Amino acid sequence: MTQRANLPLFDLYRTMRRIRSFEERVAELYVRGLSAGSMLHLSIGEEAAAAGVCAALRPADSFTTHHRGHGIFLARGADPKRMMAEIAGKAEGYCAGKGGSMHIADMALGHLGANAIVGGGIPHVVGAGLSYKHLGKDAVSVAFFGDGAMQQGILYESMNMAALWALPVLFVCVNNQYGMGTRVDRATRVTDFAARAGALGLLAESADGEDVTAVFSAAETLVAEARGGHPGFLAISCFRFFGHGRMDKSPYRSAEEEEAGRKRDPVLRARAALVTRGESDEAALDALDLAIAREMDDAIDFAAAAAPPAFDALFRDVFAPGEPAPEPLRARLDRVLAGA
Amino acid sequence: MTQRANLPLFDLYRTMRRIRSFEERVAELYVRGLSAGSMLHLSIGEEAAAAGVCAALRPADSFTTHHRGHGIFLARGADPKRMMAEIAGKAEGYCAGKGGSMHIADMALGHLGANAIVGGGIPHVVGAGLSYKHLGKDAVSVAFFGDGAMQQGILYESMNMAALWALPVLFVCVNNQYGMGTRVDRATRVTDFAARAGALGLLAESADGEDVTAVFSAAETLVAEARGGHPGFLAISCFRFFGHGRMDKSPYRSAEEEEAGRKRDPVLRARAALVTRGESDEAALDALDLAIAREMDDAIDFAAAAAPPAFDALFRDVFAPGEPAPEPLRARLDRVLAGA
Amino acid sequence: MDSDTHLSETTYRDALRRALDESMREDPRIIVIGEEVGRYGGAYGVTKDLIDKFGDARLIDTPISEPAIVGAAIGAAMTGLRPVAELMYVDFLGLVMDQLANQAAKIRYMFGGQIGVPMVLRTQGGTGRSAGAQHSQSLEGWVMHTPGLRLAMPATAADAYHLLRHALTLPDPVVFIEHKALYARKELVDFAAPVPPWGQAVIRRAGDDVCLVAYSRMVHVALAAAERLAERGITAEVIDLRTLNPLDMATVAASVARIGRAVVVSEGYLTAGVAAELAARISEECFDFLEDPVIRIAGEDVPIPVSPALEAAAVPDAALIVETVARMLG
Amino acid sequence: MDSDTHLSETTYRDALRRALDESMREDPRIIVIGEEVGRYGGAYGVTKDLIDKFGDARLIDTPISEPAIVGAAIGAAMTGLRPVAELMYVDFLGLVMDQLANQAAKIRYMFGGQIGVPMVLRTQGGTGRSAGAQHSQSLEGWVMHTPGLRLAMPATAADAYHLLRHALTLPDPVVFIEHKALYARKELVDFAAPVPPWGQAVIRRAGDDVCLVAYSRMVHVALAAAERLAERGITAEVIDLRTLNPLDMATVAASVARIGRAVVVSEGYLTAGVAAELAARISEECFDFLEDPVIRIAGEDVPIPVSPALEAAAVPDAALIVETVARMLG
Ligand SMILES: Cc1ncc(C[n+]2csc(CCOP(=O)(O)OP(=O)(O)O)c2C)c(N)n1
Ligand SMILES: Cc1ncc(C[n+]2csc(CCOP(=O)(O)OP(=O)(O)O)c2C)c(N)n1
Ligand SMILES: [Mg+2]
Ligand SMILES: [Mg+2]
Repeated sequence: MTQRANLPLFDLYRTMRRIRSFEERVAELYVRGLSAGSMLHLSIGEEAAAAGVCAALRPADSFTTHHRGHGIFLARGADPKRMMAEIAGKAEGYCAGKGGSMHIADMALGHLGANAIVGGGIPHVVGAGLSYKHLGKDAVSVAFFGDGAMQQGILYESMNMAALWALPVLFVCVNNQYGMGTRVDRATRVTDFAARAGALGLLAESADGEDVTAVFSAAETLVAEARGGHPGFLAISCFRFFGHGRMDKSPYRSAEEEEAGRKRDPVLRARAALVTRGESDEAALDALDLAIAREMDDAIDFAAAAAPPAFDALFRDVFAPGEPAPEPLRARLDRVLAGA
Repeated sequence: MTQRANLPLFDLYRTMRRIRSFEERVAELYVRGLSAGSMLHLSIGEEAAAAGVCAALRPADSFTTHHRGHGIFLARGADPKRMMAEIAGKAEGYCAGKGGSMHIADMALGHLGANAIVGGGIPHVVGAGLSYKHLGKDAVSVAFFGDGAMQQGILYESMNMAALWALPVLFVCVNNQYGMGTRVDRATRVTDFAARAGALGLLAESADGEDVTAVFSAAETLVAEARGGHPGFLAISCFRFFGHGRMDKSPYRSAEEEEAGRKRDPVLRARAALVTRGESDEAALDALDLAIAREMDDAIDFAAAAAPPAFDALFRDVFAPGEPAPEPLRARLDRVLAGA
Repeated sequence: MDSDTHLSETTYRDALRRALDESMREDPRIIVIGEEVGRYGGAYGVTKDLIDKFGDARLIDTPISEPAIVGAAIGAAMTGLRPVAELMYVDFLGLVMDQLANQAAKIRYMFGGQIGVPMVLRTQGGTGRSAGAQHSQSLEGWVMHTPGLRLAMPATAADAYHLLRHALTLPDPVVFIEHKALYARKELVDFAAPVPPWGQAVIRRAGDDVCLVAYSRMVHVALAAAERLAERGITAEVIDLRTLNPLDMATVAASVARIGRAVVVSEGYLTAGVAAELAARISEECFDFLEDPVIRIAGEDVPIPVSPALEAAAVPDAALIVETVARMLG
Repeated sequence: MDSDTHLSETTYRDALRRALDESMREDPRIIVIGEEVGRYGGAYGVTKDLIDKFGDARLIDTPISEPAIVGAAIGAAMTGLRPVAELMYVDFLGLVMDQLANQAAKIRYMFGGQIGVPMVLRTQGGTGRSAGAQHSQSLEGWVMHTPGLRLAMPATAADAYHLLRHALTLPDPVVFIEHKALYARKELVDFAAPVPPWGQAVIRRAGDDVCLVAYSRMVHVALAAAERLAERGITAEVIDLRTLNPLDMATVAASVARIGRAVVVSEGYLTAGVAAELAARISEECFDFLEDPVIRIAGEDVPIPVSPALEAAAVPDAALIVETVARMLG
């Protein structure tokens, strides 16, 4: 149906390693008290979903993500410095420090936005798909979300619309087995998510999120189909290595379960495959990992050094520049108290 | 699995005829200017869904309906007088004239309420099911809704919960082929609704809404299963004989389609079967029909003669009796103007 | 409706359609998306026949999926279209407040000003059809309380036209609430007349004894009250706010400061609604000029009953305004 | 927490848990239903360990399906249970306003008084954790604007306990909004002390120069301001409303009438919110006593930014109150 691009595993590995490395630094940022707030959701263990799907996209394509979206955006080509600065709530961040970890966005890279409402960003890709179809633009829009969002009604409404209108849209469920403390089998009786999408008329597949090549290959097919007007759904099974947020020590799951889950490590698996297949060797990979670690250390330094947003940013961007803006409380009080 | 009750077709016919007759009077009420408002949705053509499913219920069971719920409530044993009075917005109506056609309810008959929000009443049966399970009550709760509600997200959330918690709940989709002017195939790509419910872990079936016996039989099985903790879904295919509301002349569908659709008449089909099978004869059925017509004429007279609610009902029942109630505007103005 | 003549007898409904028609002709990015907006022509007939002119790629009939309708409009607005999403009844806001308030209203801000959401959410509200508690509300209060949303509530056919035309050029999300009891209201509209800018209130009737501040259908109720008050020798100024965001307090404050008495009239529930905001602002800005407290006449704090008599009693009418003003001045 | 002693050092969080614990022991119809309320113990730890006492049939972990959670609670309340539905963040109200405002709030009324919906919707809101625009709001304004809903917003551990205990006996739906920044706040609570009835405000500090009217976290901000004002010789009375529905205007009006100056403080967005209602009512009821307009100090009309400095600037603080009062009296 589609033509397999010959994407080297090495590239996918690098993307995944960058994500892993970045997320480790995000944890550090938090521990050092430099993050803006505690709402930090690490995607360690989910790197293959991010790398595999994003590798199947073209520059004109777009996407939305959930609250655990750092990895996806990095896979898309984000600048770790500006990401880290955003997570630290700094003016040099992607969203000028107003969005933070859960609301990173970058229109230049087709990132229509991370969302802190579970399921909140899903319908936006339906609208993007409508645009592309309407404007005759050759682009696909992808919604990334977690297994938890599989129980949000808006997903079904969105999938139904995409199927009905044959939109260039792909729904990607990153099933890391947990929504906060709730294992997926405590959230639903049937965990075969692809069947649900299929019943609505989407092309639906599942992929093993430990195997980045498998993810890439499934995504490539589905993205190509979506581009042709056959919207799809991809469930990627993986494991959330750490707690839901930074303060969650996952007391609701056993040490054995965690150990087994963390064995499903897409980064290590790709690394091992590179060595086994002779596409790289330990020394080269060590060097790569080190270079990435340095890049990410720089990102954290950048974020730490960056300036917070200026006070007047508070009233900016509620509406477009030049449009009537909300009156600051102090200005109102000045008026009222002067009058009284 | 379940034991077939030997419900005579005659009883189902009578129920259906009463619905048909009632709905014809509702139309008359409207034409005579006696209805409260124009929000009247007739269920002519859908009688088998109402009669067949309700015949499978026990007195302790409960249900919610959509905006097109007159027939369902009649099949459950409603008093047509009080229904008609409610539709006319009179004090003697089921809801004291405050609910109207779209909000009829009767706790005594397990009618947890009709709803004017498409999909709005669906999750309530999940809660009822939780209650029954929790309180050890042997009862099933049934949500009735239209094909249009198949695209409302809350349905999927509700079905998922019912399946997950093995609740005594049944979801019944009365698929009359249209949501207002939108034929079901313009609202969704896949019109096999049962598959969706199945993918969520419900026992899912479809039934022909022209054949009341088939509906009853499917409902009986599913109700029994629900009672045993296997929640279900039943899609009943029928045809909305008339417009969406009383002002809608259905310009969006062809005369041929209407003609063909109206041939799928569950009332006439049951009547013919009764005669063919020798379970009744034309004369007896004519007499029955006439008696029903008289009963429904009485209902319309009752409604016409009934008194509207008294003015002070306006402020009653916002909260429970004896609890602080909202202050009427005039009372507030009296205070304020007296003070000033 | 003849788009060549500028002066014509036009209903509120036709004025809205004309606005959509002209804007869609000018701006190919405009799409209309919602339940029954296409073939059916809209539950209240506003989009009637537009599908014949613009086709079903621009008048998009949707499934009954309000959250996704608004969500899809947001995504479309972020990627180059200018969607008009239609919510059949404002009462359904409860289904879409997440997409409206957490998404559409906040996207520009959360994303640091990178992008806006130029969409219009058209809907209609209010009493008048005995449509019951879930189809008769006036929920503009929820919208007005949400930063990031513009809010227009036209009272006249001319405003229905001009405000919608204007809304379709704004860079931010606009909630545009029509009134179900106004659709059939006819009026002589001069489509070429100069238009007050977006966000500017108009004085519909001048007066010296009391200032009645209203919007949407309540403008006509206030005008009727002013007429009756005039018979008693009381002259009421009637201000039509036209938009609630922005809110033109300059016009209101100038009038109230001159007159010294204000009554605000809203069909929405009294408590914590638009009337409260108007009363609070007028009290703040005109404190030294007020001879009486600002009086709020608004919807009773009860669900809207279906019984026609009770429904009418649940919202303000001219008699109550007349009586109240007479007592203020008595 | 030891339920045998009446006087104990208790956090707001523990007080809430104690209320749930005791009420659940007394009333077997009470269930708690929501995301992570069971094994996880609640996102903010309020239901911690309750599942061990009451089991997973009474602490029901749900899928992430807010509309159906509230809808299921409604159905359960109509059929003999007394559900406590938990919404993890008040910001998610946008997802459930249909079930809350069109269903729970209207069922008794629409159905002519046949049945009520005795449920409590527990949730938490407010700033303080840099949680961003979709996790930091104060949306009580939407709730207060909805007829048929009770609304409690405790500021203290004692009130958290008493108001929740009371809410769990009421026949109608109660929205119970906690504040995320108060959970860890400790206080000496006398659990046996006499309790002001539901719907009654309390004067937290007496004063003669200005009346500060607040609720939830803003009570503490107002108290801090009063403390600083006292240093300047200005005595501020601080009223804690405790519930917004019912709203105890008697207490407020008595205080303001005596003092002649009022400042209302709310963390919610300024426009058309709770502060507007309070200002409007006080202006109506105390008009002749007011020496200044009622001053509103509330959340800025902007989405809440994630940057900690900006977040803090988006909502009222004691400094602004002090400064404002000083100017009023200056
Ligand atoms: C509408 C909504 N409900 C609840 C939450 C709180 N919450 C944030 S993340 C989360 C779990 C989401 O699980 P999943 O979708 O599997 O994503 P994951 O965290 O596993 O990546 C929850 C319940 C939220 N942010 N939004
Ligand atoms: C949430 C919501 N959206 C839209 C409407 C307007 N509306 C009322 S009935 C209806 C069609 C419903 O179709 P279906 O569910 O098939 O029921 P039917 O009318 O065919 O019985 C629509 C769109 C509504 N009442 N509620
Ligand atoms: Mg997950
Ligand atoms: Mg239908």
